[in-house]
Amino acid sequence: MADPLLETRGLHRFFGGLHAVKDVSVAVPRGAIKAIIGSNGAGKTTLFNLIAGTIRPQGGEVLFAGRPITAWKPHRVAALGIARTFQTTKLFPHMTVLENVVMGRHARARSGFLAGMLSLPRTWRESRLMEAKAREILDDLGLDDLAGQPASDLPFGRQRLVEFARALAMEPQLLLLDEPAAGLNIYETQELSRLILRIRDRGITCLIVEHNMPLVMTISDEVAVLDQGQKVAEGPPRTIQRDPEVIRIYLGDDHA
Amino acid sequence: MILLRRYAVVLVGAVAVVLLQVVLSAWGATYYMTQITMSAYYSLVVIGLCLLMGYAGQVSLGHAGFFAIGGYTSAVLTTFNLIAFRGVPWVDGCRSLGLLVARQDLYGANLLTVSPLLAFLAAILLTSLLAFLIGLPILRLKGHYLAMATLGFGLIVYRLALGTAVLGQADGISNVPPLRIFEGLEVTGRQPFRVQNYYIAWAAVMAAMILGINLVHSRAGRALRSIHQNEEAAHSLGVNTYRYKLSTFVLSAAFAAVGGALLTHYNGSIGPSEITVMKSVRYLAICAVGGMANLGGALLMGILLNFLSLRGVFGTYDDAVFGGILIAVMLLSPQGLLRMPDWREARSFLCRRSHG
Amino acid sequence: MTTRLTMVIGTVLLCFALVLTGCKKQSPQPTPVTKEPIKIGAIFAVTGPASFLGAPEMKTAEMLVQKINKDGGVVGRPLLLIVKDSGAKPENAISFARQLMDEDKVLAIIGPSTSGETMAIKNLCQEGKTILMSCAAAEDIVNPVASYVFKTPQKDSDAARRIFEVLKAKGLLKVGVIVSNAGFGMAGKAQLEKIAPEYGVTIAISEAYDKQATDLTDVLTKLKGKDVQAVINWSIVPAQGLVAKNLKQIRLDVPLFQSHGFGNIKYVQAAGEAANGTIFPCGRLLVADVLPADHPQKAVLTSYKSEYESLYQEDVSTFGGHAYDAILLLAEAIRAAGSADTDKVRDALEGLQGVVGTAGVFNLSPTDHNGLTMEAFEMLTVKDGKFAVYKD
Amino acid sequence: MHYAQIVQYSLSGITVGSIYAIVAIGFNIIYNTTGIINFAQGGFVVFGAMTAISLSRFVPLPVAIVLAVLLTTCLGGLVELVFIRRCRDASILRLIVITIGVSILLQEAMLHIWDEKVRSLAYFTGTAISTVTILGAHFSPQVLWVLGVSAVVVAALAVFFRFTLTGRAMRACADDRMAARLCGVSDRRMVTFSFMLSAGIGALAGCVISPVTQTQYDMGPPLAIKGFTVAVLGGLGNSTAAVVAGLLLGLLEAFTVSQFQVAYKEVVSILVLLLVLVFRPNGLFGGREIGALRAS
Repeated sequence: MADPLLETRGLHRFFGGLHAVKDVSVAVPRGAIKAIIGSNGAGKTTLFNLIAGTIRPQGGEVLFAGRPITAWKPHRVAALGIARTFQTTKLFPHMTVLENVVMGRHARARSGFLAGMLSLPRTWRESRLMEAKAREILDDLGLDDLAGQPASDLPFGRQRLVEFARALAMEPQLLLLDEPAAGLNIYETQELSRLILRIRDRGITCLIVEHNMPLVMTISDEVAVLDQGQKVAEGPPRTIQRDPEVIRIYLGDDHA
Repeated sequence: MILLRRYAVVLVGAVAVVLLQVVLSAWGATYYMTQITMSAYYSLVVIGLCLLMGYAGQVSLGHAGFFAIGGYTSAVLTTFNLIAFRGVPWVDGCRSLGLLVARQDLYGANLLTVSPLLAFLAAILLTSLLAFLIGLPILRLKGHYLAMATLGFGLIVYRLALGTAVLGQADGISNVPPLRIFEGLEVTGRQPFRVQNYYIAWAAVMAAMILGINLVHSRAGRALRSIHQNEEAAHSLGVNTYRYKLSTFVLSAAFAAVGGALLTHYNGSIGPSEITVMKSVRYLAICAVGGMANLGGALLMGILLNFLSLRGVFGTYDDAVFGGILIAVMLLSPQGLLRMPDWREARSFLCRRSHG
Repeated sequence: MTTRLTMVIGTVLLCFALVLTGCKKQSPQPTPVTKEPIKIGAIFAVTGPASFLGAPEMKTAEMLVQKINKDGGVVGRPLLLIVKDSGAKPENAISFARQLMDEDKVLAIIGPSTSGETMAIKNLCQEGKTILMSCAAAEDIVNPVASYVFKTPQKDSDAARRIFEVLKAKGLLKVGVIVSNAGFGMAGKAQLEKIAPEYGVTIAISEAYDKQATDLTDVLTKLKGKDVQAVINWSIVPAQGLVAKNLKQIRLDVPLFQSHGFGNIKYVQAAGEAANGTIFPCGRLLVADVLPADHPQKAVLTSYKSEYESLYQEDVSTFGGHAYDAILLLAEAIRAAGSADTDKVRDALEGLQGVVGTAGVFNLSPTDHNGLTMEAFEMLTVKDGKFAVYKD
Repeated sequence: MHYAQIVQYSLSGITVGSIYAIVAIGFNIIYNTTGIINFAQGGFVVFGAMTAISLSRFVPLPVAIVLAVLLTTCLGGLVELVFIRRCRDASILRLIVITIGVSILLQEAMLHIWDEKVRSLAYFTGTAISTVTILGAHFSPQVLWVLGVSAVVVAALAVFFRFTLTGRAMRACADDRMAARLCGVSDRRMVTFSFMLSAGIGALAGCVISPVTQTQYDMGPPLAIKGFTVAVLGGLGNSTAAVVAGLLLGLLEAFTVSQFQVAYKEVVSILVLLLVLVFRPNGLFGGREIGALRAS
């Protein structure tokens, strides 16, 4: 696969004695949906945090569009066009839905500290633009009616959607989804899978960490399997489903 | 409408200020303005602190330090006598440029010192610079560790002021000249200038308020609030959290410096008692009583509580009453005495456990 | 929206109403005498770091004013004392001074307790033409002389001279000086360093310790390292007790000299056995009982001592005496001037001669706004937990 | 420097350090169970000493101290019940503000109960002038008492937290309140208890150091600040580390004095603290991960 959008090469990360991520190399092709599966504590979220810059790797490197971004601070990573959602949704509880999504535009706006203090005309224009864009996205996800509500008042499913909206507001090239289906009911999950596909079709590459097998198998173009911090298998869903190693991990040795 | 709503506090404040002046003048009780003016300068610190703690969510137990750096810088520059250096070319040069001014003190001694206006600017710049240098390392700390670091900073400033001869040691610096902004308008405690200074002080406060309000409602302000509500998320959205914290820290320090310098010129002196931990604590506490992320509340409380203690209303029970108010508010109405529309903010700050 | 506006306005107005009433209540009610009273302001550090000065000063001032009023006041008018607690904060002292001058229109201000506060309001009073009777020791309060500013405590320089005299007599010419970093200490340090050469005494080392110090063995060790022949400690803070103790504890067996700030039996008690043998110059208040009956100060001192101690059930200290003298001098001046006109009283003050106070016999003049000489000091020492006159 | 002098400086450093340490221990107990830094700790110390001093006029010294400790323990419990319990799960900042408020109230109360004058408890052994001599350097026997008591307290705490049920329960609360609650531990009672415990230890500290430091109503905050400094220096929550850090700080200050003006003693020590905070944000002995969790 020629020039992957995101690539990790031999990432390492220890926590105390625990080897959370061990020599993991994965590549995410442009415009694809790639899923990373694995049992709890397999190091999936750690891998995400290593990519997003929340924690620094102790070895290996991360490449985005061929350019090394290893151990960049999250805000720089975000500025490159890498958006993420969190396993437990991390909205700004005391901002309205709209404000939350507007926050997503932050990296795409300029006006700084002083300009804000003096409230120069351009800051006004800019914030109007940010807001317009945010509303657009809310409409697109059918959240427009919630715009004015404080995020903390929303039901869980909605919150997740808002987090999506916030991520999309960044107009990212790559979207990192950490267990997007966790805690969603069956209908919400279906809605979600449709949404993810739609996002992909817009040319936004997605990297998903997910437990929900059916979801993964239906939407993803490629799957990588982590176990105890190591990559044990990689390939299209079909082959992964038949991979004895994977089956052993998921169903125990006797099925192998 | 939005604008009206946004600047309501300032408008109301301005009206109240003028009303008060009229009432007091009519009543022939203009002397109350002395303490109101002083309180106004103190509340400049509180406004800055409110931005730092209420919005950016960073604790500071050292803001008296910045207040003092501002005050002391201005005081030293305007009292340090260069008369001995007369004839030294650069001194005369500065003098001809108007950077230095000659005057006589009450006892007829000739003084040649830096011009107050210049000293004032220097004070603000120096304080901002120091705030930047201090903030650079310590704003990486969180919670109690940040509290300790800022506390430590305050202590260091205190010790330096007490130990250094040029800073007057225990006696501080007196005989600080008035700050003449232009002919006929000067920051001084002299009685004839009372009303004038009342308005100068309030002008400064209102300016600070407007800047603060603008900031809060700007992109930067939103970013600050986001840092405060969920730092990790904010960071992942491209908010350079560290940079924003630092900017706010410097800004609040600058506000403190303005207050310190102006008050020093107004009082004609400054002493180490301005740098005690208790002072820093007072600022922080007033901010909390005002409702943390609530500029209006902070301002009102800043004026009120400082005014009361400057009047010595509670006599020897001053600190006791202060502590009482503090606890009462924290326990009974954590979001401050006056609930402003953004009380959710305040509550979010006061009720969310910052751990984990 | 509107509710918010009204609420804010409401709060503001309400608060200020509250404050104003509060302030009205604040100023004490004049004693029921037909003649309109003479207002005297007082700024003392009743609480805070210098409370051991301010508290006795306030108590003394209130006691004395009551006494004067009982005896029919001055020139037929009662005195009205308005006390403010500055907590030893110059900024508060400034605020209070302006208050007393502008709204209470006081004739004079007694205090403040510390030199820092005094220096902060010296010019204020000078410009505001209000008499200031400082209870702080620092020399530069009355030098340069500001025509409206006086001070009652003895001169630091005189205290220093008394100490050096003894040192010279004992042939202890290499001394270590430690002072508290409060105003009193720093002023004393300056004087000691200035005067030492006159007596051929060399100050091997001089250090300032924190006024709230809880242990001084480290700095004393430093002195020990310079093997000094005597230690002079100049402070008013409780740490003086520590000096005595730590000195003995680290076996720095040289005589300890204290300043006139040692004039409080509490410090002796705090230091316990360690205090014995301490030598210090002091007003005669502490040894009033052992003074010869014909001593000019005997009467004043004993009466003040007995009255204070019976009224407040605590040992008298020289600090209270400073407030006593301030009011005494003022009353004398008013009598001499025959009216409470500021300038007349001021002139009268400068003319006062031979007024016997607790600190000594005051002879004021236009050039000397303190009026005490070295005679005001007696060299005292501590014998088994009690003050006694020092004899060598 | 002459070696006897070095020893002398070390001793005075240890004297001061042991005082810092024993105050810091009180901080850690509360911090461990609640994550609160109790700025009123200094108040407890002074209150304990003051009570003991007043009582020692009527009853023998040991009795006075025991009574004082008991009284202060009750005070600690009271403070928790009245002020802290109402705002559980409050932000660090609110807690800081409240405990500061409490310390102000305590101090003012003490000013008006006792007065502004300085007092001091009788030396436990010997008098103000009796000294112990080591290697040609001298110090007061009381220092040994302070050190001894700190050591005993630390040991006792270690045993208490490791081997007693209550101790374990308190540790559980420290690690994870929710879990502790699920295990049937009444975390409320644990919090109250931790306040009583640290108040008691504070009082004990106050009594032991009183002969050395003397006691005045307003010496609480400075003590608290030093205690806090030391607690942070050692790494919040670790009492043994606190003792070590305390002694280190004391020694540092002592030797600073030997080289610089005494006036700048604290400047140096605080600078060192700041450096430590910058380079080891969780204190000298604090583990990074734990510290990170605690701090954020």
